[in-house]
Amino acid sequence: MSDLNAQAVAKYRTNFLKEVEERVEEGEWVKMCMQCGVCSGSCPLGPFWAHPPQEIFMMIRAGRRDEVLTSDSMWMCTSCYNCIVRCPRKLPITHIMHGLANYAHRLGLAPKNQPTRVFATMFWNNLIKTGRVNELKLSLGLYFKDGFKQGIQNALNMQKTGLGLMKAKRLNPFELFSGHGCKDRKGIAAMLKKAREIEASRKHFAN
Amino acid sequence: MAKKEYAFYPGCSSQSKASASNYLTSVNSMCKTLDIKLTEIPDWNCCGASIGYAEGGELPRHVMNARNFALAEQHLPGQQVVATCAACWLGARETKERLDASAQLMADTNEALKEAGLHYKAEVEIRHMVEVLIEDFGYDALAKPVVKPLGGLKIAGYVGCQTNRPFGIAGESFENPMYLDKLVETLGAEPVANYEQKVTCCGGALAFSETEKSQAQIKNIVESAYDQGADLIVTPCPLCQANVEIYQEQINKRYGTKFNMPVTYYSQLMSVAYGGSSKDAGLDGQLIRAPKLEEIAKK
Amino acid sequence: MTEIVATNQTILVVGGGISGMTAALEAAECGKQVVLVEKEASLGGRVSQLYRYFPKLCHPTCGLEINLRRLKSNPRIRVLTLAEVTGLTGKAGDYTATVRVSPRYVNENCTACGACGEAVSSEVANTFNYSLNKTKAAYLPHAMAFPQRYVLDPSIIGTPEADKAKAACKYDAVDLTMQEETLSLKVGAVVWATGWKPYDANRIQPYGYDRFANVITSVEFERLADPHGPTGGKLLRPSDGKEAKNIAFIQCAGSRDENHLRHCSRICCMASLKQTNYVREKGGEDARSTVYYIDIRAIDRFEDFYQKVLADPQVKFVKSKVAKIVEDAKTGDVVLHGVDTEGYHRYANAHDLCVLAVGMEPSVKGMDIPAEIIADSSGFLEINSATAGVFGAGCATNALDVNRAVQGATAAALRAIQVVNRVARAEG
Amino acid sequence: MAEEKKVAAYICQGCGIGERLDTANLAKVAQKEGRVNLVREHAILCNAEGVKMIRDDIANEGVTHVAVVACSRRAKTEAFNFPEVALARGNIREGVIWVRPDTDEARETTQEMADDYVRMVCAELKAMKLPAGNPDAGHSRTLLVVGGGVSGMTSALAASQAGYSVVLVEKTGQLGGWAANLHKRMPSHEPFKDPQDTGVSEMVQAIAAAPDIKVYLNATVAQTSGAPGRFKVSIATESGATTEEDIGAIVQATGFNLYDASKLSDLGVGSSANVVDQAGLEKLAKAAAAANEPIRRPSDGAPVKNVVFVQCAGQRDASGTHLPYCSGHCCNTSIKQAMYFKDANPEIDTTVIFTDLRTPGNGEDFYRSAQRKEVTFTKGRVSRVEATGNTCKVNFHDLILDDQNASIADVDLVVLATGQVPNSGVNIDLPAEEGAEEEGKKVVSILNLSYRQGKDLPQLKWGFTDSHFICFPYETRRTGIYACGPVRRPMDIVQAMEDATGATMKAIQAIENAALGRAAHPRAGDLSFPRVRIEGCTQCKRCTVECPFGAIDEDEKRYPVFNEGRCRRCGTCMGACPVRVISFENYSVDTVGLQIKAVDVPDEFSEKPRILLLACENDAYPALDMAALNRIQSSAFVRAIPVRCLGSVNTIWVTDALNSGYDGVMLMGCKHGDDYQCHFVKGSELANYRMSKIDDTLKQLGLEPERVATYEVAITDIERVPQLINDYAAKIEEIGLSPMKGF
Repeated sequence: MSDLNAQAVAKYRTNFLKEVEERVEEGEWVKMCMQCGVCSGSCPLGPFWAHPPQEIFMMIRAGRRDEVLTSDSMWMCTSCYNCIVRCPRKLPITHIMHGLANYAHRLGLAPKNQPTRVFATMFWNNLIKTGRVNELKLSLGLYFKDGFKQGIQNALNMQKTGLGLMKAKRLNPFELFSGHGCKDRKGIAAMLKKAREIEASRKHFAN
Repeated sequence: MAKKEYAFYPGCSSQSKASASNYLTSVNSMCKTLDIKLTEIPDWNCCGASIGYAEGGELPRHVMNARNFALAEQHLPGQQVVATCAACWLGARETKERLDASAQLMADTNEALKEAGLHYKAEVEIRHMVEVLIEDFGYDALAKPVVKPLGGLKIAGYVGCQTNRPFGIAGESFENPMYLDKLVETLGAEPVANYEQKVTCCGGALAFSETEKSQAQIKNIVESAYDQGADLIVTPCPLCQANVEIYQEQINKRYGTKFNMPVTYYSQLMSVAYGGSSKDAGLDGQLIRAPKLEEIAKK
Repeated sequence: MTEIVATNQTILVVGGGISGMTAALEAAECGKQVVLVEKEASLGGRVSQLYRYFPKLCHPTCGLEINLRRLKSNPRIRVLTLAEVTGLTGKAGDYTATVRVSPRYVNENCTACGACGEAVSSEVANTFNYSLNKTKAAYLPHAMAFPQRYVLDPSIIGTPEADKAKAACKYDAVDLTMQEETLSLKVGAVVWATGWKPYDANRIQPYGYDRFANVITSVEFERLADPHGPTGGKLLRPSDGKEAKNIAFIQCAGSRDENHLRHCSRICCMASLKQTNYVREKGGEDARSTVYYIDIRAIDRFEDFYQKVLADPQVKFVKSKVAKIVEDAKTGDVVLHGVDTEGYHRYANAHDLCVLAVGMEPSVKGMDIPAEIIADSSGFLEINSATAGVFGAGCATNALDVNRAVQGATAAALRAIQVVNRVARAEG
Repeated sequence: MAEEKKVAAYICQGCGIGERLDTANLAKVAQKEGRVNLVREHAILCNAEGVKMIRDDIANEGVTHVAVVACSRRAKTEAFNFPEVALARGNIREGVIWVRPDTDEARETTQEMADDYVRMVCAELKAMKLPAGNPDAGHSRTLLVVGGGVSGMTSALAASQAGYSVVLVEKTGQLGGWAANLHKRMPSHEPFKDPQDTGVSEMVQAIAAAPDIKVYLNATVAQTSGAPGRFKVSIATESGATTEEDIGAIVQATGFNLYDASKLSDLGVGSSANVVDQAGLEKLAKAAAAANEPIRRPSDGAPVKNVVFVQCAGQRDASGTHLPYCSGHCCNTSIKQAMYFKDANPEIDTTVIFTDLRTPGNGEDFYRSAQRKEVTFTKGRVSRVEATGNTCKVNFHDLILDDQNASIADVDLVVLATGQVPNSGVNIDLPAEEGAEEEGKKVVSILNLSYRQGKDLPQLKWGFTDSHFICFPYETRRTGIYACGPVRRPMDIVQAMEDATGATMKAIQAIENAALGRAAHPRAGDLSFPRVRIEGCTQCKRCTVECPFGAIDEDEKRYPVFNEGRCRRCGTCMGACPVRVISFENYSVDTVGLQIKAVDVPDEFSEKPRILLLACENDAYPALDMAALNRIQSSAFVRAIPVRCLGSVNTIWVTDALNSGYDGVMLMGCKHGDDYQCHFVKGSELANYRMSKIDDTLKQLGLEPERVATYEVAITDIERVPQLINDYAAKIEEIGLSPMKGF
């Protein structure tokens, strides 16, 4: 169990709802759900959720901490915002799902090789390096996430597309070496470091 | 009409040689005709996109966006920030609304921004290019410069998610937004009447991680455009454009379909209708070429 | 010019639905002078547009008949139709009400013989049937209309059609020179019973009421079931006139929803349960109803009605707020998508017809009402304005079933009587 | 009114009557056969000129009885409104020309129809008198309120504010009822966020301050006799002494009792002291508030940290063990009670376990407010509550997570939302001994009515004394006595106050009506009342038994004693009376009987049958009218007579009709059974029963049973009613004309 997780368990014991309210983005909304299920029905990847949003809200209230945090359900969110605009209680469901994913990821409870988790991590790390996304590195990274051999395979699958994009000047091979980026990378790094610290203190991630 | 000036936030994908570089090309050509001056926010950074949450978390995401706001306030005072990318617009607007709603968050954000020597005064307005076109110009004004009406083209207006929900374009419905169709009409083309996949999600960022699931979605989007006899699909969102265009090849492999449906940006249609060449409209940037559109451009 | 005798011991009742009629009748049968103002061309209000009541499944027109008989035999009530109260000034026991009366173009000579209706050819939307069909532009609002007097639709005034109507009338009842009048009444107390309107279903976008012919509202469904309705009482769906045998009911269509109406409209669950009986009554053994709900609110005595429907094998219940409706372009059927939250079962169910149990919105909402009248943020009137002599009644005060609306109206009549009796005592 | 009777008939030629009928002949019929003193025709009788003509005759010619031969009695009532004379309507528009084709072959039968209706209206008028009003009026203007809870206090205050004096009887030692035991009540106004004060003490003070409200505490109603306007009520006080009060009308606000929680052992009642009902929690909350302390669990007084609310405890029970109904307020009440804890200390865990959360109207805001305060709502069914030392374990089926074995442990307090049981006294519809013995407990009467038909108000369902009618919640079966509050149907305080005000309105109205000898709803304002030729009475008691409103008692000689104040003028007694000694001035065995006889019955060779249709004036007759409005045709052989209620149909009418050669008799009345539509309760049912008995008579006459037929008809049956008529006419042709003609 990660220290962060151990610390969380110690801090909140049985009160998972409280934990979610304090630590998860928009978590204070969870209690407002009235179990109508419109979110679950509205989700484009709905069929692939082991636990749809409204059920997750109920599980949180019922204190089913591990089931929720180790679930890959919220990783299915495509950020389409259908649930948000239809929710009769105006819960920011998309953000709560993002928040839960982020929290589970942070506690190290999220499924290890959950592809979206892997990609999202890559994406963020990619963008903070220069302040902007380096699409080539990102896609290559993605191909090779499951090891070199699979990577070549993936790359070959997309080869035609890749070449097409280059021909269309929508993919730049030289991004591998230079590519776009912000000038004030130092400032950005410092700013983000600070932001993480503040967030940790606000959400009681006392270390 | 007097020149309109905006602080421009192109976003990562709309840089030269990036996946939506043709979007940028066409936007520039469109703006030239409409006499819009876009000034790039100096040293702007990524918005975090819809997938930034998992590793980035809450405050860092907001801080990234706030940095752009601060830069805009500093270098382009008084100008509204205009994004062409749906995700950039959404991410930025989300940040703005959350900061406006929470003094705490605002303070924390500025505390972090200080590290980069910046301060956000909460003065910027965040808008999508489509808003600018519809609200600051209006369909009639957009029709005036049309020199090559797109007659004979049947176009499926694929609105997708992020210009539509949760904020959407003022006065539009989440389930059946009409602005793309109206725009298509304005340019002399025929909009697909009941394009039922109009607001279906293309999978967004999950197109990379949950390929199969996303491609099932994309298949419906393209299929329904074919069913309605569309010549091409038009979209306001770079990610939609990329997903729906790029994956047709794989979908064909996976499902044995024969998709070859061009997917363009509204700005490309406008550029052509306003007399731009295929090159001005970035049509050479299409993975799946749009012959009918190129023909009109040649005229 | 309309002549009305009214004093500061007169009670003004605004709204001629069942609540307003009740308040007026109870006060008048207690010996009070009453002026009853109705904005439509005839009395009866929304209940007269219902086919049956829950839980007895009896007919609202039965009660309307009794109330009309009470009214006809009571000289103390003055009825003004096509009239709206536009202003109210003064204080309890001494109000002046301004009433705008729109022209009917037909006077009291009318015998309801129907000649004018036969004479004109142009048609207008039949609002009594929620515009599901059309009626002649010279029409009797409905079979039990009181006053039993025809109306000329303003759209034909100044056209040859109007002249045809006039020419056809032997009783010189058609008066094309009628003008809008504004009356000023002195009254002691006011009962405000302007009722409710169905929530605008167009605004519930995921259900496509504005896009799909076979998505209708619960009030429209009542008209389909009613023998006086556009289909003569058959459940024929709008798209192709096919008899609907497999019908979906969506609860909380607009109610309990912060995007629409915050409140629960109270009656919709019972209304849909009642309407499943129509489906069985009209469609027989192979007719099916499916109710999509969040909570079934069959409150107090109505529980057994719910239990009866629950036991009906032809009725299915799904605990789910439907996410969206898609139309099957080929068949015209509507496909409901969502998740049954009891155990998480995903569904995509096709139905012949979908009925939206639309919520109750107070009629005063968005209307400009006299400042005297206090409404809460949902538009419902505060039941008892402490010092004032203006009292809400019926669905203008809350989302109520008929029984409770009538109770409230009876109570409002007494509150008004308290005021005018004070006046009477003061004046000795 | 003029001494000698002068009858005038006015025949209208408007609405096509003039074109379709020979009105001169109608006039002749009225003159020659109807023997009226004055006949006039008019082109448009209902217009100003026509009406003036009639008024002038009344003024100048001394006309006392007016026959308007024109449209239906339901039409043009404003025009044909002559309160100073006896008025009857001959319906030759809706009744004749609108239901007949305008063809040459139809002309003769249509004219015969109209002629008959002229004969009938003249005959009716002959037997009619303008009601003089009830000499037996009562003049007490005092309201009796039984029950001093919120409902009763509301009623008393409302009446006194309207200027009526009140006698308030409360069986306990103080006013306030259940509400007085509440810590707080649910909000009644925006923003519907927090519990509010009950306001009971303010009401108690207001009552004390009202000079015209006389309060009897520790008192009960020992006997109630008389009628509206002249009730004699003896009130038994603690001392044993009884005092008499003259009362005009009565409001019964006797509220409810708690459901016996000891029947809920599955839910831990009995096995744990920490399981209470909602009332129990109010007591704890009140005590805690008084001591300014947290709410403590009964077992050991430890502060409650974890509380579970179980909704529908012993309610909504289809199995028949517990209450079948929902008490309506309990969801909001549990929400309110959960807030007692949350408002005091947000750290306390509060869970509400429900199957359907029922917070109608703005209750939805209250529900949201509770969620905001972090009350947890769980959709589930509680199976068992186990006592675990000083805590409990609540086992339930979580319906959302589909978990059969869900449970909440370490619960300090379990609150059961049990239901309201109406405190409505004796169920007079049960046989006496059963009525007296309900669950072993002696059922005590509340009103102790000295009515022949029982001591208390009739009950609708499950002991609630509600009205049977949706449009008319105060349509009581005991005129002048109105129930309100939870005795009527389960309800919360807001509704009870509204209901009490409404009931008070009706009671005051009853007082006003009684003073003028006027009938109450549904025949409001009717001045007629039953008169009996007592010397003809055979003491058969049918009238006293069958009166739906308990209006008729019996004197020591077992003769009927009519209490007009209680009477609703339905005529059920008139229909019941085998010797026909009961009648109304404007509605009697003769007013209808003479009409039947007046009809010209052609001989058996004419091939023109005659069918009598007796139609209930509330549903069947309007349906006939509306069918006519839609120009739906029906048989020319039918002669329709509207009746107040099928219950008023005396079998003599039917036998007379058959004797005088009618070929068939149709009776159309309202639906009967559980969901009966008859506003006089049993009218159509009684008619059905009486007609079943008539079969023997038919046999004696050697007639087929089909010659008399009764139908249940709804006001919406505009297509069906003409169909029934035509089918019946066909049936008569099939079985042939009556052999009784020409005797």
